[in-house]
This record gives sequence, structure tokens and C-alpha cells, in this order.
Amino acid sequence: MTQIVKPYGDTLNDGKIQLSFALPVSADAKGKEAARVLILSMGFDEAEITCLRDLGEGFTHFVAYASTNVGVDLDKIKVKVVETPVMDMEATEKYVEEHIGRELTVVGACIESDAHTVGIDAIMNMKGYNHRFGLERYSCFNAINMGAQVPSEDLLARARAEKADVILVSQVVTQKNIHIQNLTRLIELAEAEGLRDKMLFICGGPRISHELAIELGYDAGFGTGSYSTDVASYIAITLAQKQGN
Amino acid sequence: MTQIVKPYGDTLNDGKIQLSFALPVSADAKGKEAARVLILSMGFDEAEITCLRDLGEGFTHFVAYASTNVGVDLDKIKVKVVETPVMDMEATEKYVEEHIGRELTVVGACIESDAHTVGIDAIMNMKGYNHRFGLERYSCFNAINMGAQVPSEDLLARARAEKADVILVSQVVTQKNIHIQNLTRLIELAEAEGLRDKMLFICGGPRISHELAIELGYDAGFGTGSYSTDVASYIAITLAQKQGN
Amino acid sequence: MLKLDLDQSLVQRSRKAAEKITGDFDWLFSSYSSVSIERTVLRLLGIDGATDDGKPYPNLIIEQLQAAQALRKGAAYWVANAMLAKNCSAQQVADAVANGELELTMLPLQDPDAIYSLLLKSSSEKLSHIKAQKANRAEMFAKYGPRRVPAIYVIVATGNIYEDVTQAKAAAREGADIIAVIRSTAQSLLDYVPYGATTVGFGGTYATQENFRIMRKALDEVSAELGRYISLTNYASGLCMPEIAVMGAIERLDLMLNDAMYGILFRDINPKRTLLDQYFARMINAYAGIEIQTGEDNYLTTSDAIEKAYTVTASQLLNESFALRSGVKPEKMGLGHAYEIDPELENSFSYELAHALLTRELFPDAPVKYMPPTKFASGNIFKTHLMDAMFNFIGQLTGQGVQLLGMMTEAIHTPHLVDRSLAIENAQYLFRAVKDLGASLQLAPDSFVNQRANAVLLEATDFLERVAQEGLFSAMAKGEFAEIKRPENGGKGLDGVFECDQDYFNPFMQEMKKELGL
Amino acid sequence: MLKLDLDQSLVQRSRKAAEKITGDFDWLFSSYSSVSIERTVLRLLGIDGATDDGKPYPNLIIEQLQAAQALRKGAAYWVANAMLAKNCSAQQVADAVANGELELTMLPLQDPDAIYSLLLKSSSEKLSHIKAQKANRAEMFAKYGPRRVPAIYVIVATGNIYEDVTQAKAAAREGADIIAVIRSTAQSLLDYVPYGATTVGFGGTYATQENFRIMRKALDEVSAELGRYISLTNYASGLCMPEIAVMGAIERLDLMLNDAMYGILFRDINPKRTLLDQYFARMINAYAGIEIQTGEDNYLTTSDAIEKAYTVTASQLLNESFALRSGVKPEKMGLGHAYEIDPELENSFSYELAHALLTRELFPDAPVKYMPPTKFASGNIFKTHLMDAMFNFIGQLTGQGVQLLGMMTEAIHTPHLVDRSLAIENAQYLFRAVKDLGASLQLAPDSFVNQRANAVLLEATDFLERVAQEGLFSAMAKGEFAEIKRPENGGKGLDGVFECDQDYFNPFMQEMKKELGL
Ligand code: B12
Ligand code: B12
Ligand SMILES: Cc1ncc(COP(=O)(O)O)c(C=O)c1O
Ligand SMILES: Cc1ncc(COP(=O)(O)O)c(C=O)c1O
Repeated sequence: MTQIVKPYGDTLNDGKIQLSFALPVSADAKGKEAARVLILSMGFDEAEITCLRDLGEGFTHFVAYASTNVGVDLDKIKVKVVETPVMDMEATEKYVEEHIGRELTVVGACIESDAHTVGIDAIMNMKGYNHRFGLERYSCFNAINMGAQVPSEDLLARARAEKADVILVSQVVTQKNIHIQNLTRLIELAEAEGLRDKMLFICGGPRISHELAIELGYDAGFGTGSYSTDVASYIAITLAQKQGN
Repeated sequence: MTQIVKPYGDTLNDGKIQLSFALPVSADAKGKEAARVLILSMGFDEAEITCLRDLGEGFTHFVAYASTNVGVDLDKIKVKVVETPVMDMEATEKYVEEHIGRELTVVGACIESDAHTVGIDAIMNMKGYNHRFGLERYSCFNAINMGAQVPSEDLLARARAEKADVILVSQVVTQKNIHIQNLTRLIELAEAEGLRDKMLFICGGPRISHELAIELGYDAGFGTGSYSTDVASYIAITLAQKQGN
Repeated sequence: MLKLDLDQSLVQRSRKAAEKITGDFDWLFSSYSSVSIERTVLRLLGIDGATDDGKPYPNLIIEQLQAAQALRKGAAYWVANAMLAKNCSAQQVADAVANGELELTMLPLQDPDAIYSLLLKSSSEKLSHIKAQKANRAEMFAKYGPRRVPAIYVIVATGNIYEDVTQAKAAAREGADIIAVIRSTAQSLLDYVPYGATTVGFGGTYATQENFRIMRKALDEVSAELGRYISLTNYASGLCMPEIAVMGAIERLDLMLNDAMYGILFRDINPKRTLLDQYFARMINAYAGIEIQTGEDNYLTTSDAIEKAYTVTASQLLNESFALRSGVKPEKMGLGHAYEIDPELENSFSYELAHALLTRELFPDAPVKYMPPTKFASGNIFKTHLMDAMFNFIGQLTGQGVQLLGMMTEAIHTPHLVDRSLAIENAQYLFRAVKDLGASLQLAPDSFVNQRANAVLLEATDFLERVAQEGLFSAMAKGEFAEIKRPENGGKGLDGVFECDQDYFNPFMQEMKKELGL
Repeated sequence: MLKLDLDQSLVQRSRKAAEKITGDFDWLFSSYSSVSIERTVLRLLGIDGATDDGKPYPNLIIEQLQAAQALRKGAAYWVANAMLAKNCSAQQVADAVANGELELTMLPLQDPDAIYSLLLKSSSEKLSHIKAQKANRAEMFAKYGPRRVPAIYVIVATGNIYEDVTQAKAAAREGADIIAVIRSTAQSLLDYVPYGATTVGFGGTYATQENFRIMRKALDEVSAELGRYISLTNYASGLCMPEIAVMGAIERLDLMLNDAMYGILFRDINPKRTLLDQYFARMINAYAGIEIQTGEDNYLTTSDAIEKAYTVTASQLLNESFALRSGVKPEKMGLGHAYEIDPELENSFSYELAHALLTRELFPDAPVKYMPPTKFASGNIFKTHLMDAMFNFIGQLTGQGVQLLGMMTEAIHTPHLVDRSLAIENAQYLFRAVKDLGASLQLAPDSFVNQRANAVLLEATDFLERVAQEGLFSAMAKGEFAEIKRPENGGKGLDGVFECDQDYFNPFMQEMKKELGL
């Protein structure tokens, strides 16, 4: 069975969408018509230019409303999501004690050119984030946060030295898909060094999804609004399962 | 020569567009993926869902940025615009005196269900709008403003009675394309009554363009930001030309 | 706290002038009635229903009585006479009229005393239902807590009552306190109230009793779920003002658009008809505990908000005075004001602060109905969103009663689901951000804000005193209000106004007046 | 007017503590130098250029001198010696070094007096160019009128200086007063300044002298067209602080990011290196009439804006004190502050009002650099746009000096053309709307706003007094700033710091000190 959904303005399936963009055209009737034609060429059905603003230097800003006839079949949408249940700190600590029985070593870093540590700190730091303590506070983790702009080589070297169970990588800057490049490079190095299967590889950042992480060869990915509890539960349960406990 | 332009974010032809819409999906990873797939299905190249907000009742709001590969060929864009130069009140009065030599009668109304008179008042009323006096103040016009919700029949009857040179029609409400229906009905009635060619038919309103007006069989159309001076000059010059002066 | 230093002598003079103006209409209120008032009486007697082609029974009956020149006694008399004659209910009387089986004035006249006592008995039935609804509402507010100040008010306007329900529930969940179902355009001009649930409307959804019921039920459900009472409102003004008021009272609407002069000025409805109808309509609202809302915003959408600021104040004072005469308590007077200042103007915020404070301080107990920018809303949704934020800022800072949220698509279409949700987000962010800011601030001595408020008050006072002198009808005829000329005997609906016979009887008005202490 | 009632004893105590802290560095400023200071001296002598693989001549020369253990006399000495020995210009000396034809320390030593008088002569050349640029700027401001308050400051950051020019000109036409070309990420960590025009950058465009020149030229053109002087700014902080300062001075930048401690705390640059470099860099800025801007915003992007508000105040006081020691006048101190309060917090606006007023009143003459919400900016562009509006509101209300406009896409990408334009529209609307609002308002006695400002000041005072007691380096080592531990001898660039010989000579510093009255 298919279940096609379309954008909704005020009537089911009316397909209404708001758009805003600049074009290198003049802010006049011709420019406006160009914008309208552009929207129609993109396959929209109706296009109403509600605003045009001269941006100077030959550009004009358009705001528009249009309807699309395109729908999406919900039954065909499959997403990979982290499926382990989320436990609070005490529960995770107890779980690790019962199912694994030893301290787990987690090494984290914001790699390559990226210096945005707030995200990984939110996951790892003692004081935590939004009322959830970070991994450093968990009795079941030996959490090592290497901080900002750590070369992939250094991260892997440290992980090897510490016999890490888990690697956490953060990537916040995504311009020109630099995060994809960096994450790919790390995983390739890990494979080359034979480390890939020895530990869990987890990445995170505002434009990271679990889906993307899997695609890049990671075990899991965590996006905007993730908490230490999500990550800790995932680690505990996944490692326990791997050990067959 | 073709001159293809594309949307511009921060690099020429990067095709960047901002979108915002609601879908009848859940506010979770699956819903987000549905939104992403929808954008890709519409033909966009990259789709970044930057925000999802639960709207309740099974709907979710998405904000996204995407790039399009679609461009528009500026050389193929032809728009009809009012081409008469714009004169100020004194110049128009003088022009009419010199080229036509008599008072012109203009009958205006906001027709059918529409009660938004502010727009037509801006064009016609004595006191005018944004520092331009309305047609009532012009010595060369006998301006009759019939006001709101005037049936097309009444407007035509008055125009006939007054031997009008020009009919001005305003349409502000556009829901379900009611303005197209109303404007079409008026022009059909005028044709049936043999009035169409006896006077200029001019329409206006926030969603009216000259292009649309021509399409609907009018002589001219005036949209957002029109002034009495635009309309007055158009009337004067067009009627003078018609008379061969 | 931000507090104006208003010239109290102006406050007194302007109120006195307003009282004088409204006091001049005793002759109208005491000895006239209208077809709409009579239809309202029929509804209160329990008559409902419509013919297959949509004509409501109340209209049918009134037309019959009018044709028979019998309306001057009041419709109640004739229906009661028929009930006694036929020994049936009011609804059965109506059914018979609708079937063409009954000519009311042809029945033998019954004993007047029997008629009056029957009417007094029947009237108490519907009135107790209305009182029960009022008690219901009070109970729910007691249980769930009072409405926030300013309350978050949003509109739904799809034309389809069922789509409206979806959108209203979504809005309630996101934080709306009041849902307004916007009426299909120009319902004001219909001299009857459409019947039944409706799914096609124009720029809004018809105000019908069934639509009221459907929406109230949905909101009661969502209120219970959220533990917050979600209020419902609609529009009474127009040719059916008292009828719609009574439908709202029956179905437990909580607020009702009901302006004393809107119909005259903005819908070209006859002045006498309008004032007369509002008198009874407001009495019903007062009796039902419904908060009335007035339409001063309309002055500013047509004229300049700075130049004509005084017309808002003048209208508020008149609306207040008329409302008092119908028994409406100040705390139920949602007097209107609107943020319609040109955003290009320097110090637009300071002007608006002055105007908003003036309204709040002239009417300290009124849950002011504060309208958003609409006229200067443009197709630039980003800019409109900012203007709405400034509006929300002032709403919270000055403690307006009801914040009619602006939508960023105001200049484009009636709100989409997303637009409404972003409007609520906007209000919630602003309300939170400046929550107690007012407590940290006060006006500087001789501040522009204070000067401006007093200047507007002075203009309003002068204007009202002029009107008091010349009389409201004459001033309206001259175009002194809203720059439109409205002669006393012009406009729609004058033929529905009539002078009552000596023995005219409206049992409900009598009873309500008693209970309201009028 | 909105005016805090600050506890003046706290104001005095905190300033005294800051003076004590910065006064402890006389030993460093008077007898140390760094590779970057020496490269700066070379640039001031007129040396420019880079090898084919991009190594700048100043770096080449310094490396040669370092290798020869000769830098302790100062680079100026060796270059002048060569100029005399070879009877050529400084640039010719550099060319010869670059070609591998010249080993500076191998030349016969010339008469010291001849060297010093040559240096004094050459130094006056570049210094008069810098003074001429300063005069140019003053002339243009005199001709076109002063900058608006707050000034509208927007960033361009395409990575390509030519795209940057397009965007900067568009912004200027729309109303921007100041254009900031954001640097390619972490240029702070480069121990050289890239050379020439660049078209590839990362999250920004490299700060190079040629890029400065290209942009300044474009802005001069657009300034003339608009009749409004458009200022230009860039970043000096990092391992090349004085070098970039001098490039800015030469090319007539008008403002320069230049924080005394940013490099240490946020870029892990060695503390000694940073303080030493900032001392000379700021002297150059002072001499060139360039407004410095500090980076207090960085404290709040990493930590909580309420909890750590005092770190902003403390850093401002330290930046002020360091700046005074370099001859920067208060009216050229763009001390930093940022609106980084969680929008979910109740009364976020009131908190921010307190913090913003505190900054304004502690530094009444400073053109405060006011940074927008960034941390709580989210992918919801509509919400972010509103947060930016609140920021613009406070900027105008409290008269901050420079408003670094927030962009609604802050959480998404570096600004698109449309984003910047909407940001300018936002600021212009808000600035206009609340233009003179401040004059109408004052703080209520015992207001929350006043209490909050004093509480922050007290925390800052206590903190600074603690630091004064234990010493800045030791406090930094313990992690008392920005919750990061920075040991005195850790971090990048320590090896570029050296103690000067008895006969070390820096002709520019000497001349500038004289003219600045230091
Ligand atoms: C704070 C900040 C900075 C600070 C960073 C301080 C620090 N110590 O981190 C400073 C000022 C240094 C900075 C500098 C720059 N920044 Co910055 N910065 C931001 C800002 C405002 C907030 C980021 C943040 O802290 N978010 C809060 C945290 C909690 O959220 P988060 O990172 O998403 O993390 C959550 C999840 O993603 C996840 N997560 C993240 N990592 C990980 C890792 C794992 C293993 C897991 C499980 C989960 C996880 O869990 C976290 C908690 O829920 C953003 C804009 C914004 N509002 O997003 C720009 C932003 C990220 N910066 C940007 C840029 C361009 C820069 C610069 C390059 C600018 C320049 N030219 O100088 C520099 C360079 C920095 C560098 N080399 O990387 C751009 C990136 C554009 C893009 N999409 O590529 C942004 C979007 C701003 C913009 N619009 O231009 N920045
Ligand atoms: C003011 C206003 C009203 C006032 C009208 C008062 C009056 N006397 O006109 C009142 C309160 C009565 C009103 C009522 C309604 N309104 Co209204 N109203 C507006 C509002 C806020 C401003 C319109 C305006 O005055 N613009 C200013 C004038 C100067 O601009 P303009 O009309 O575009 O005119 C210019 C040009 O278009 C042109 N022009 C216009 N006409 C002509 C004619 C000629 C011949 C020429 C040459 C040029 C010309 O020149 C003018 C000057 O530049 C708009 C929202 C908005 N911000 O646009 C909604 C809006 C137009 N209204 C709307 C609606 C739905 C209604 C109602 C149906 C609501 C309801 N259910 O009750 C009613 C019904 C009215 C009816 N029967 O038509 C919708 C229309 C949606 C749509 N696209 O179809 C809008 C967009 C609001 C919304 N988002 O829902 N409204
Ligand atoms: C007081 C009042 N009543 C009624 C209405 C709308 O109803 P109608 O369009 O039927 O006149 C409005 C609309 O602005 C109003 O302000
Ligand atoms: C004071 C200061 N200097 C410099 C920079 C940026 O330069 P870089 O990324 O090269 O450290 C910033 C950025 O926030 C800053 O605040």
C-alpha cells in the first residue's frame, strides 16, 4: 500500500511551499517574471512572487509561494535510526556492570580543521549539558576528550594506546562537505591500521544523522539535540550485544 | 544568445534556495527523511533539512535549504509592461489639455464580493496616497469612485450613463482565484453590451500585473506600489494616441 | 512600572461626552425593536431549524408577522398565543409555520395573562441553559486556571469547519488560548444566520450555531487534554447581531466581536438598526458572561494610525459607554486597539507604546483586544514577522488583554498551518523574553510617550465633545467618523426597524435587565 | 534615559585590580621581543613580497637571523647594516636574501650611528604613510559625516576576495557601515601572513595585504558613490598580531579585531607571545587611529551567558587596561559583548539589558562591539531572525557602538547574499522603530535590571581581585579564564619569543611611543 503525502498549507494535499532566493536579475517586472518562470520550470504548479527586493550589484531577492504536485510515498521511506533504548546514567552504569563487567574506554575528539568543541563537550564533559552529566561522570567509562583540531592520526594513535573501546568524533563545520571528507579519511586510516573492527566508531554533529554515519562506515551517528544518555546507552547495549551478553 | 541565470547563495550559479513547508508526517527521523526525499523528488540537488517542528495533529514543519540545477533563460523572458512614461499631476493635466482638449470621465469600483477599497482609493481619492494626489484632484478628470462591492452590472451601467472614457476595477481578494473570475465576468459583460471598445478597461490590485491584465482582455493592469501618477499618465497618453494625437 | 501621567480632567471630560452621546439613545432603546431582535426572541423561545433551501424558521415567522403588520406587538406574543391555542411547543409552532400550515395572526387571541405567564415560564428555560453555560465556563477556568495575559488569540479561516477544527486543535496544543473562527466575508450583510455545519466559505467559515457547537466540542476535548481552557470566539456584528450573540450564549462561546458602530461605518448598515441591535446583543453577552470585543482596528486599517489615533480612543469610550448601558462589566469589555503604524516611521515603537498605554490606562479593567500590524504587512514575510514581534513586545510590556497574533503571511493569504504556528512561537518567545520587563522600567519625566498619549486623549476629548454637541447621528452623517458619511436613514436594514406598540413584550429583555440590574 | 546606578566603589576596585594585573607585565614589554614583532619591523622598513612557494620575505629574513642567533639585536639593525653596506633599499636587501645571495650577519658591521640615523630616517617614511592614511580617514568622515551609532557591521566570508567585494558593495548600498572580511579559519595559528590576492579560503578569506587593498579600494569607490564612509575591518589576533595590524595601518583598515587574551584562551597560543605581540600591535593601531575590537563574545559562546557574564566584564577591564598601556584612547576601544542568552529563559531581554547597560556605563567612551546571538541560533531561521531583532533592539536602546548583525542562517551556513540583506533590513527597522525610545524611559528604583548589573560587576570585581593577587599567568594556568588551563610556557609560538640584547633597537616602537606620549 502506498501512502503519498504532499505539503500542506490549509487544505490537505494543496502542496503549498514557501520559497526564498536571490537571482542575478533586475528588481522589476522582468526579473519578477524570470523568478516566476524559474519556479514553474522547477516543476511547481502555481507560483506567486509575493516580494522582490533589490539587493544591489544586479541581484534581486524573491519570496514566493508555490504548490507542488510532487508527493512522497511514506511507505518507501526507510530510515536507519539508533534503536537502542535510552537509559539514564545510573541505569547505564548498572547495565555495564551487569553485562560487561569492566570499565570502557572512550576517546573523543573534534578532528582535523574543526575547532567546535561545544558539541563533543556536551556529550563528554563532567558537567554535561541540559541536565545530563557527560561520559566523564559515568563510573563505567574512562572518558578521554582530546579537544579541538585533532589530526585523525593522533586520535587513532591515542585510541590504540589506550586500548579504546569506542571512538567519538565530532564534525560541526560542513562547508564544501569538509565533514564528509574528514570522516571518510578517519575511517580509511582506521581500516588501514586494522583498528576499525576493534572499536565502535561513533560520530556526531549538527548535520550528522545515523543514516549518514552508517553510509560513511561508522557504527552510529548523532545529530542536533543528542544527549550523553543517548550515546552512553547505545555504547553499553551495543558492546554488550557484541560480546553476546 | 542565451543568458541562463540560477539562484545565488554565495557563489554564482550555486542554485541555493530556502524552503519552508508542512507535511502530514511525524516530527522524527522518518518524517525528516520524507521531507528530504520530497525535496529531492522535486528535482533539487542537495537538500538540507535545517529545522523540524512538531505542529500537532500529525503535521510537521520543515525549513530547508537546497540547490537547484534549473536555470532560466533571461532572453526568453518577455514581459508586457506599461510603457508610457510617468508624468506628475501638472504634466498630465497639461498633456490632456494639449492632446485631448476635454475632460475625461473615469469610473472606478471595487467589484463583486471585494470590499477592499483602500487600493482604489489610493488611486482615485482627492487626498491621494504617498504624496501623490488621486485622480479626483486632477482638473482633467471627472473621477467617479463607486466604492466597495459594486456588481459588475452596476459598474457598466454607470459607465454607460456617464459616457465614461475609462473604467478602473480593483480586485484585492484572490482566494481560489476569485479575482480572475470577477475580472473575466466584467469583461465578458462589457463585450456583450458592446462597451468593451468604447472605453479603456484598467484593473489593479496586489496580485494584478500588466501581463495578467492583458491576458484577461484588459488594456492595462497595475499591481502593488502603483500610484495615481502611473495610471493618470497611462490614461492620458493612451487615449491621445488612440485619437491619433 | 510604565505608567502614564494622564491629564485627569481630560479623562473625565471625554467620558462625560461619551455618556452624553450614548445617553441620547434612550428613545431608541426603549421604544423600538428590529427583525433581528425578534428573531433572537424566537431562538430564545427554543425555535431552530431551516427550510430545505436554507431559510431559517425565525426568519420565516418574522416575515409572516411583518406581512400581517403584526410585529409591533413583538414576536413572542404571537408565538405564545399559538402555543396556547394549539397547546404545543414553540418549535412545533415554527414547524407548522414552515409547513405552511399556520398563519399566526389568524389564530384566536388567548388570554393575555396566560400568554405573559407562559412567556415568563418559557423564557426562564433557555435563560437557565445560558446561565448553566456561564457556570460551566467559570468552573473550567477555576479548574484549569485563568487565561494568560495577554491571551494568545489566533484565527482559523479555512471555510470548512472540519479543517478549522484540525487547525484549531493544533494551535491549542501549541499554546493558543483563544480560537477565533473568522466568518465568511460580509456575513454582516446577511439578514439571516445560515444553518447547519458548513464546508464552503469565503475568506472564512460561516457563523452558524452548528459550527459553533462543533468547534466548542473539539475545544472542550482539547482543553481537557491540555488542562487549559481554550476559549472560542466569533463575530456578532452585522444585521444579525443579537441572534449570533444568543447562539454564542447557547453554545458557550467565550468572547464575541460586537462593536456598537462597526456595522454602520464599515458595512453601511443603517445607524438605528445597528445601535438598537447592539443594545440587545450586548445585554445577551453580559448575561451570558461573554467578553465582548470591539473593532477599533478598522479605523486604522483605512486611515493613518498616527493622524487618526484619537478616533480609536473616541470609539473605545463610546463602546464602553454603550456597553455599560447594556450591563456589560468593564472586565468583559475587550475594547479594540491596533498596531498599525508605518514601520518606516521613526520611533514607531514609541508612538505605539504611547497609544497602547493610553488604552490600558483609560480602561484599566478591560481585557483590551490588541490587533496586529496588517496594513503595512507586506509580501516580505521576514519583515512582517519582525513587525509582529514588536507588536508582541508591546502587548506583553503593557499587559494588553488579548493578543490577536499577527501572521507573517498577512499580506498574502489566510493563515496556513505553518504561519499560525510560527506566529505562536513568535509570541511565546517575546512574551517570555520581556515577561517582567515592565517592572524594571518607568517613563522619564516629560517623556515623548507621555506627551503623545495626552495629545491623543486631548484630540479624542475635543472630538467627542463636538459630537456630543451635534449628536452622533448627525456627526456620522457628516462623515466625522472614519471619513465615511452615514446618514441616519441610509444603509442596509432600516426596514427591519420598527416602533413598538404600547403592549409590545420581550420577556427575555425584561428578565435579563432585571438580573443585570439595569 | 536608561541609567544604571552602579556601585562606584566596585567600579574603582575592579579597575584598580585590572591595572594591577596588566601592570605586572612591564618586564615582558620592556625587554622582550618576538619573531612577529621583528617581521612587523621589516614590513615597516618597506619589505614585502614572498617566494614562489609562498614564504613571505619577512619570515625568510627572520629565520636567517634566528639561525645565526642574531635576532636579539633586532631585525632592524641587520637590515640597516646591509642597506649601508650595499647602499641599497630595504626591499633590495630582502630580495637578495630571498635569492640566497645575502647572509645578513656576514656583512661587515657599519658605523652604529650611521645605522641608527638611517633607521630613524627610514622609519619616518612608512610612519608618515600611516599618518597620511589616518588623515585620509579623518577627512572622509569629516566630509561624509560620522558613523551611525550603533554602526551596522556585516561580515563577508566567501573565501574569494572578488566574491567578497560583490557582497560587500551590495551590503554597503543597503546600509552597512562596516564590512568585516572574516578570516579563513584558524589563520591565528599561522606564523606568517599569506601573500597576495586569494580566492580559496575556508569559512572565510585569508587576511593578506593585497586582499586588504582590494577591498579597501572597492569600499572607497562605493563610499564616494554613497557619500558615506564605509569602514573595513579584519582580524589581527593570533601569531601575527602586530604584522596584520601594520598591514591594516598601511592599507587603511578602520577597525581591527585585537584581543589581548583571545589567542591564549581560544587558540592555545603561548601567553607570553600573545601579550607581547598585542602590546606592539595595539600601539600600531593606536598610532594609525584604528579602532580595536576585542573578543569577549568567545567567553559566552563556550559557557553560559548568565553564569559567566562576569567573565565578559573582567575581560573588558583587562582589555581596557592593556590597551591604555599601548596608547589606545578609550574612544578607540571596541570592547566586546554578546547577546548569547538562552531564548527559552524567562526575562532573557531584561538580563541582556542589564549586561548591555553595564558594558556601556563602565566604558562610556568605548564604541562597544556588540555581538549577536549565535549559540542559540538554530536551523529555524524565523526564530533566529526574531532573536536578532531583540539584539538590534537592545543595541539601539543602549547605544552600543558597533552592531555585528546577526544572520537568520547563523546555525546553517556563512551568510548568503539574501541573509545579509535581511539582517540589514532587520537592523534598520529596529533602529528606526526604537530610535529615541531610550529618552522616554528610565529604570525603576530597585529594578531587576539594576540589581543584575551590580551583581555581575561584583562578581567581576571579586574575580579580578583574586587574579591580581595570584597573577594573570598563574590564574590562566589554573583554568580560571574560560574554563581552559593555559600554562605560561605552553601553547604555540613560545619559541618565537626572545629576550632582547642591551642594544636591541626597534625604531618604530620608539617613535610611536614618543608620539603617543607613552
Ligand atoms: C560556538 C561557535 C563557534 C566557536 C566554537 C567554540 C568552541 N569551543 O566550540 C568559535 C567562535 C571558536 C567558532 C569559530 C568558527 N566557526 Co563557528 N560556530 C559556533 C556556533 C555559534 C555554535 C556551535 C555550538 O557550539 N553549538 C552547540 C552544540 C551543543 O551543538 P552541536 O555542536 O550541534 O552538538 C550537538 C550535536 O550535534 C551532537 N554532537 C556534536 N558533536 C558530537 C560528537 C559525538 C561523538 C556525538 C555523539 C554527538 C555530537 O551532540 C551535541 C549536543 O546535542 C555555530 C552556529 C550555530 N548556532 O550552530 C557556528 C558555526 C558552526 N561556525 C561556523 C564557522 C564557519 C566558524 C569559523 C570557520 C569562522 C571563521 N572563519 O573563523 C570558525 C572556525 C572554527 C573551526 N576551526 O572549526 C559555521 C559553520 C558553517 C558550516 N555549516 O560549515 C557556523 C554554522 C556559523 C555560521 N553560520 O557561519 N565557532
Ligand atoms: C485593510 C484590509 C481589510 C479591510 C479593508 C478596508 C477597506 N476599506 O479597504 C477590512 C478590515 C474591511 C478587510 C476585510 C477583509 N479582508 Co482584508 N485585508 C486588508 C489588508 C490588511 C490591507 C489591504 C490594503 O488596504 N492594502 C493597501 C493598499 C494601498 O494596497 P492595494 O490594495 O494592493 O492597492 C495598491 C495596488 O494594488 C494598486 N491597486 C489596487 N487596486 C487598484 C485598482 C486600479 C484600477 C489600479 C490602477 C490600481 C489598483 O494600487 C494601490 C496603491 O498602490 C490586507 C493584508 C495586506 N497587508 O495586504 C488584507 C487582505 C487583503 N484581506 C483578506 C481577507 C481574506 C479579508 C476578509 C475576507 C476577511 C474576512 N473573512 O472577513 C474580509 C472581507 C473583505 C471583502 N469582502 O473583500 C486577505 C485576502 C487573502 C487573499 N489573497 O485572497 C488579506 C490578504 C489578509 C489575509 N492574509 O488574510 N480587509
Ligand atoms: C467588529 C467587527 N465585526 C465583524 C467583522 C467581520 O465581519 P463581516 O466581514 O461579516 O463584517 C469585523 C472584521 O474586521 C469586525 O472588526
Ligand atoms: C578576537 C578574535 N580574534 C580572531 C578571531 C578569529 O580568528 P581565528 O579563527 O584565526 O582565530 C576571533 C573569532 O571569533 C576573535 O574573536
